[in-house]
Amino acid sequence: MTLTETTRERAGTLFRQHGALVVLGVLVVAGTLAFDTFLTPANLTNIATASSFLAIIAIGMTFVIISGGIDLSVGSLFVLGGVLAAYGSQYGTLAALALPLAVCGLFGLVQGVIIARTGMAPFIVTLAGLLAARGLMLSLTGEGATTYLVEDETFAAIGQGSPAGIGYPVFVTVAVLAVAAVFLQRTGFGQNVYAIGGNEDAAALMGVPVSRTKIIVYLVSGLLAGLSGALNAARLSSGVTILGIGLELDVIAAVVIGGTLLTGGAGGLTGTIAGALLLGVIQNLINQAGGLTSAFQQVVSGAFLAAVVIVHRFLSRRAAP
Amino acid sequence: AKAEAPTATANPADAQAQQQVVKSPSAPAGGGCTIAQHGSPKFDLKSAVVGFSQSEKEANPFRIAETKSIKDEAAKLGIANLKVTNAQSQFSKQISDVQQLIAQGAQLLVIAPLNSDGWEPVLQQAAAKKVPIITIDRKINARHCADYVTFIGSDFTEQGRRAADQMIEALGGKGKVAILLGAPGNNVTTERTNGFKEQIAAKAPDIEITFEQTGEFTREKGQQVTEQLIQSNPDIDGIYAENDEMALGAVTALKGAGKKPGDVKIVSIDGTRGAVQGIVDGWIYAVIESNPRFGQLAFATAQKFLDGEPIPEKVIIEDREYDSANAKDSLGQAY
Amino acid sequence: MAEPARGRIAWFQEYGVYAAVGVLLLFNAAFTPHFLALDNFRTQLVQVAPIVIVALGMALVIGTEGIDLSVGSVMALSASVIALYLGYGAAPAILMAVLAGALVGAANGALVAFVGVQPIVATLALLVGVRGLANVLLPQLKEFVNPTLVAIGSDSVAGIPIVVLAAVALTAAVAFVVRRTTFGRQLVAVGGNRAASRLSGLPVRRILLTVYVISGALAAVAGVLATSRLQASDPTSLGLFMELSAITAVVVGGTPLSGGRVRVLGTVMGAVLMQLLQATLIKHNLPQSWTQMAQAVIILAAVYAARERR
Amino acid sequence: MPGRDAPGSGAGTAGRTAGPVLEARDAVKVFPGVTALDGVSFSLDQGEVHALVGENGAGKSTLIKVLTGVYRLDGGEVRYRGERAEFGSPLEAQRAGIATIYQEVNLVPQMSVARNLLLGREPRGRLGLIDFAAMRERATAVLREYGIDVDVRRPLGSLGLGVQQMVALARAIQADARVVIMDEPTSSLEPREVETLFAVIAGLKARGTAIVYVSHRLEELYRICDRVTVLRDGRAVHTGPLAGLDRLRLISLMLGRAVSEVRAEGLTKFAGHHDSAGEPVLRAEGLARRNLLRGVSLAVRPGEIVGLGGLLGSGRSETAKAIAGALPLDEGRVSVNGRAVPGGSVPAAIEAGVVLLPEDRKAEGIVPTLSVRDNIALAALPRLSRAGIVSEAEVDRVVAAFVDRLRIKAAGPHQPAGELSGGNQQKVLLARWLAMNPKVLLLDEPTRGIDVGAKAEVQALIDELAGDGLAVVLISSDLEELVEGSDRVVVLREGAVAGELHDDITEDGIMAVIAGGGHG
Ligand SMILES: Nc1ncnc2c1ncn2[C@@H]1O[C@H](COP(=O)(O)OP(=O)(O)OP(=O)(O)O)[C@@H](O)[C@H]1O
Ligand SMILES: Nc1ncnc2c1ncn2[C@@H]1O[C@H](COP(=O)(O)OP(=O)(O)OP(=O)(O)O)[C@@H](O)[C@H]1O
Ligand SMILES: [Mg+2]
Ligand SMILES: [Mg+2]
Repeated sequence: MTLTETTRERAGTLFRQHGALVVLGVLVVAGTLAFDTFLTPANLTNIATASSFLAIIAIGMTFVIISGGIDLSVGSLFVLGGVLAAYGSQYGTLAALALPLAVCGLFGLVQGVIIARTGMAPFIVTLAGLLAARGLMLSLTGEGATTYLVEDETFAAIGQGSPAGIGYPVFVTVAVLAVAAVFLQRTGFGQNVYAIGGNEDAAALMGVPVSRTKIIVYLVSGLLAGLSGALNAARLSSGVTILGIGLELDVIAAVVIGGTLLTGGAGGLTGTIAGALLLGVIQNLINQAGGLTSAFQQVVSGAFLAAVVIVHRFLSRRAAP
Repeated sequence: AKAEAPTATANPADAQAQQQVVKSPSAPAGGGCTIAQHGSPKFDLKSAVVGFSQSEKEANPFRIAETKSIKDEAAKLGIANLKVTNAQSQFSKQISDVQQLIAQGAQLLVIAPLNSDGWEPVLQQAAAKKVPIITIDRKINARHCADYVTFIGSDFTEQGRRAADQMIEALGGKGKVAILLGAPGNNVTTERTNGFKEQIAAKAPDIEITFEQTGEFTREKGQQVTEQLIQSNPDIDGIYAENDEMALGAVTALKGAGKKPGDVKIVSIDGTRGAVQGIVDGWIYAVIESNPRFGQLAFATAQKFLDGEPIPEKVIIEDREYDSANAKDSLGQAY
Repeated sequence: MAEPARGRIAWFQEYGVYAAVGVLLLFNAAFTPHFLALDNFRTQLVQVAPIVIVALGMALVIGTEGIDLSVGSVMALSASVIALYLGYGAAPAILMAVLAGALVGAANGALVAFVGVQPIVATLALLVGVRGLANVLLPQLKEFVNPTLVAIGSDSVAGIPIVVLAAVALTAAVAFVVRRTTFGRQLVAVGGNRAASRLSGLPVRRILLTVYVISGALAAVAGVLATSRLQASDPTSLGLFMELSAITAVVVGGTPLSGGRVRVLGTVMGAVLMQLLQATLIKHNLPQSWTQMAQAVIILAAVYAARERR
Repeated sequence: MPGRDAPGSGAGTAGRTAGPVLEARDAVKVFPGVTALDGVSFSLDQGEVHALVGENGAGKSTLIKVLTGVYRLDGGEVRYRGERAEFGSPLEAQRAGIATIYQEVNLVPQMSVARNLLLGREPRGRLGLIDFAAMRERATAVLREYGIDVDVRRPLGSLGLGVQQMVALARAIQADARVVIMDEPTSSLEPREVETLFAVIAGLKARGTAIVYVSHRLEELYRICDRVTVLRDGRAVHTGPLAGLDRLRLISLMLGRAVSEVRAEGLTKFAGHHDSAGEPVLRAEGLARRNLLRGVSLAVRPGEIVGLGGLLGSGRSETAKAIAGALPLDEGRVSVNGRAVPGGSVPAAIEAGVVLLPEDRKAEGIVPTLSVRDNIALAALPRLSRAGIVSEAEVDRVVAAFVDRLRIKAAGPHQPAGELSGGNQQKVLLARWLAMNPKVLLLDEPTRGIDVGAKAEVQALIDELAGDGLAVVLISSDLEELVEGSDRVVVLREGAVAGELHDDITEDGIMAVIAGGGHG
């Protein structure tokens, strides 16, 4: 009898961590075979750029979910961040970046403090955050009637520039990913995030600063949602007010498809990125196929999502109980 | 499955009357945008790849009629390669939809935008490839000719003003009015509200707008808000609904509260068959049309552009009005 | 020493929602014109009825430590199915609608119980797909004139609207199931400790499946009622964001999201609280931005009061 | 409380001189409905091993949590090294030099062994980032010292409770602690591990570390402890040297009864050997499960208590689980009274009359949100209801009977079971199964964490049940219990039967088989 991990267990773990990548690979191959217009640089960079906004938010969400929580406010913070960035751009590049980060960061911080200090369920606290952030956004824009335009060229360039044909948002995503991955995997803070997600009481008894870790996690999520919103505003050159409704569900889907368990304590960032790309590719393929009515497209997306999680689940099922 | 028998059937004779009519081709002094100025290569519309990006699900009469008219017209003209996408009301998705259309080699883009602002990434890519863009029903805030060729659609502010005119007439210039607003953040909502309020302020200072709440363009919300409204403001005289669905919801609410047709004057915008029927039944006072059948006009404009004619910045279409005088006869023309 | 304070806290934990509803009622009685009218209360109850019914199913699901995001889409599906089968009469149409809801619930339940997908993801997939399906079946809003269905939406029995009666009856039924039946006891046990339930020989999978089926069926019933009230099937917007309203009602009503506990009357009160709040804000003609921020505050306050202290 | 402070306190920085290192004065802790600590004074001297004993629910764990900043005091004070200390969190206490192993394994099951072991003090490499290779090496080395040889990358939760307990131990003791507190550290340990632990304790003591030691196993206390404090119902009723304190006297202090009374009852555990003739009720043949079991066979006759012996990870729990249908089998069959029980299904096993009291009551036994009443009735619900509707009267009757019979100490039948002390939770679980009138009772560590009084009761109960004709399988890490209680002991090694002891069952005999000497 071996006391080490069996190969099957290991394959299971591997698949859970990288299953999204495998599915992504399969879809890309299928897409390439089926459509000539799929594997073109233009199409791929479009997918990458479009997915990067979701990916940045999903990175923050990964921290939250690994810590055993959830953040429903990110969709609202995304649109609020965009509006604030566009509004701030009239005072210069710095303001355009600082304002959304400050406000969305504050939102995340307050949510984190409430969750950590009162023990209220993250779902409900961030649901309130979702409403409050959207309410704030509406009141800033005259009930959504005013769209602030990005006045600052430098700031707009951050969203629109594309050195080597690849948009800056993609670079930002990669940078955020790199930093986040180091924090999550290689620092004490990251270990603490896993620990409180795995067993909060035990973590507290092991000396993990539970409250502080939670607060930081929601702060990070708020900051990244704000950053993503600001980047998007730069890309669109305006603070569009009708964005982000239901975005939190897409983000959660990306994270979960990426192999992070909603129960907390397990998961990682590469999967999240693959999950975000997967959603983008699915959408792209549905469009490539064309001919589907809008209603049918939704049926297909839903079925796709279900299929991905089922396949994922079966392949990652562990050998041992 | 077996559905309830349909209540009304379309009359093909109305087809002609349904088509959009241009109100202001307003060729500006500058002469409009020509293909030479724009820089797009000339191509044959029939064999070209044409992309159409719809903003919302084809689940309300307006969007259904709009998409259908584009598809029908393309079929009629023999345009074989029409690619249609639907953004399902998600603006980010619409941006990537159009970008994907461009990547797939679209030579002409017809866009029904979900929002007027925020088109920068699309405009850049289209400009790089010199793909002409025609926007329908909502405009894009961008530079004429450099960014897009033309906007074909209604003037929403004007629709609001005309609704106000109807309301003034209905109330004899005096009374309390409630507004059922559209979805917040939507350009259409903003413009239809502004036009209405401007006109009321200018023409009938005795009409007081005492209540404005969003019904989010849906029948259910229209009904719920109206139910609350008639509870707390039983003295309301008129309701301005920014689309027909909300107006019909309001009608259900009024019926439920035991009101009689005409007790509260309802004016709305769109011109769907249900609303026009509402006029016939006496529940709705008037409906300002917003005509969704863009197909013919859009492709005709595109052809003109390809032929080298100058195209104006806006092609504003003529919207009809339905009221008790013409509702019954025009029922077949409503969509 | 600290006993009286503790008592008060416990009381608030248990009855905070009721107190909040009371406060809102008093506020409205004082400051909202025409509030104290029978018709007004009828309106509020009629509007809240579908939310209550959906929230009842949601409370059961949450009791098992699950969540059902697909309820809004099930309402839409129910509306479509009604339109499709109304030709055969109201009763068969309603039956088919509820059956369709139960089927969606079964799909949710199967994903959760047998495949082992996490509830939030499983039901998210159905949230997307079922809304699409509703639209495929019925591409756009369709009005109907079926007298039975219209009557369900607008008639009253003994002065109480049928819609409200339905909600009351279903509340009583769910309360009975939770308090008195084997199934009710078992479902909270599954939510409280799944491994222990399994080792105690409870049919965990069957319980989970059943709970989701009930949630789907209840959402479909809510869809039927909402549709009959609207006198039209509207697969596009019916039930949009209903999942959030229902979850809010459940949680504001004192059922913890961590499972192992179901508060039926609290859930009803949670829904009523949110309805009254909405009504208050609308009646005072406050803009949407205010409405949303006020809701945020009330949700936080209510859940804070009812939270489990450690 | 006021004026109790010694004058000039704080001036006497008690550093290495005499005087208590850690002290509680008149500590009060109130939970809703229960006063867990009712003015407890406790003091721990440098270099001593201080036993803390008492019945289940006496307040031992609560005292420890109050001392280490998990709970805030409702009255009284905690003093550390001569000064008033108010630790805001376990972390603060840890930083101040108090290492604690809390009752129940309290680690993170999803994280790897290494991460659990080194959480908060991971070896750092360049740029201050965690060096995983170094972490693995360090963790492997540390655990080897404790006789544990595992792949430290495995999730902790995939290992048995005993290993987890050792990891928790290793984790706590690693730090340079002035005070080490252990709340029932041996409850899941094997004799071999217990010896390792005692060696560690001796080492610590030699370094001058003060140790608080909580255990229900009295013989352990007499081996290693210097002083003892007895808690009863939230009060400290005795403190003094252990040597010279008679065992009966100690028990009488814990139970609050006269020595004579205790003596009269004796330390009754098991009455002795049963008349276990006849055909076996339970027959398990060739149970096999990849990596866990390799063809275990077992037969138990009515009225017989069969002990399962073996080291940690030898497969005892797995055998029990497999028989109870909670572990799917690759091969093998289980039959009750000659009728085959379908494998891998708990309901089927229960139907056949086989029930399992699981080893990990927190994770697999108690439903913490449910009341004591609902927890007891949980498995029996279908029998206590008609047409799917629960008969409350029946439930009340059954619950009342078992609360009474097992002397379950709770604020009432409606108290959430999660709030009970460990021992009482165990009794609740026992009640849950006894309410099913089983034929075969599989008991995995039934007296783990149960106090002497309750332990005797439970043991007597097991005896009584066997006497009534039940077939019992008893798994216990307490060799004494195994020896005295079993009619027969089957020893497992590496997932297979290594030997069997019939008539002359002794601790040495069992150890010999475990070590590889070939009995039977
Ligand atoms: N978090 C809590 N909430 C409410 N009551 C509690 C809590 N923790 C402990 N208690 C109660 O306080 C009393 C003391 O419990 P404690 O856990 O300290 O006992 P113990 O002496 O450690 O028992 P055991 O030997 O079973 O571990 C018990 O009556 C218990 O029910
Ligand atoms: N000393 C050890 N070193 C490494 N792994 C171990 C050790 N002891 C146990 N394990 C792991 O724990 C797993 C399960 O052990 P488990 O506790 O269930 O066994 P057991 O025989 O029932 O012992 P007990 O119930 O007394 O803990 C084993 O499969 C093994 O992987
Ligand atoms: Mg204890
Ligand atoms: Mg074991």
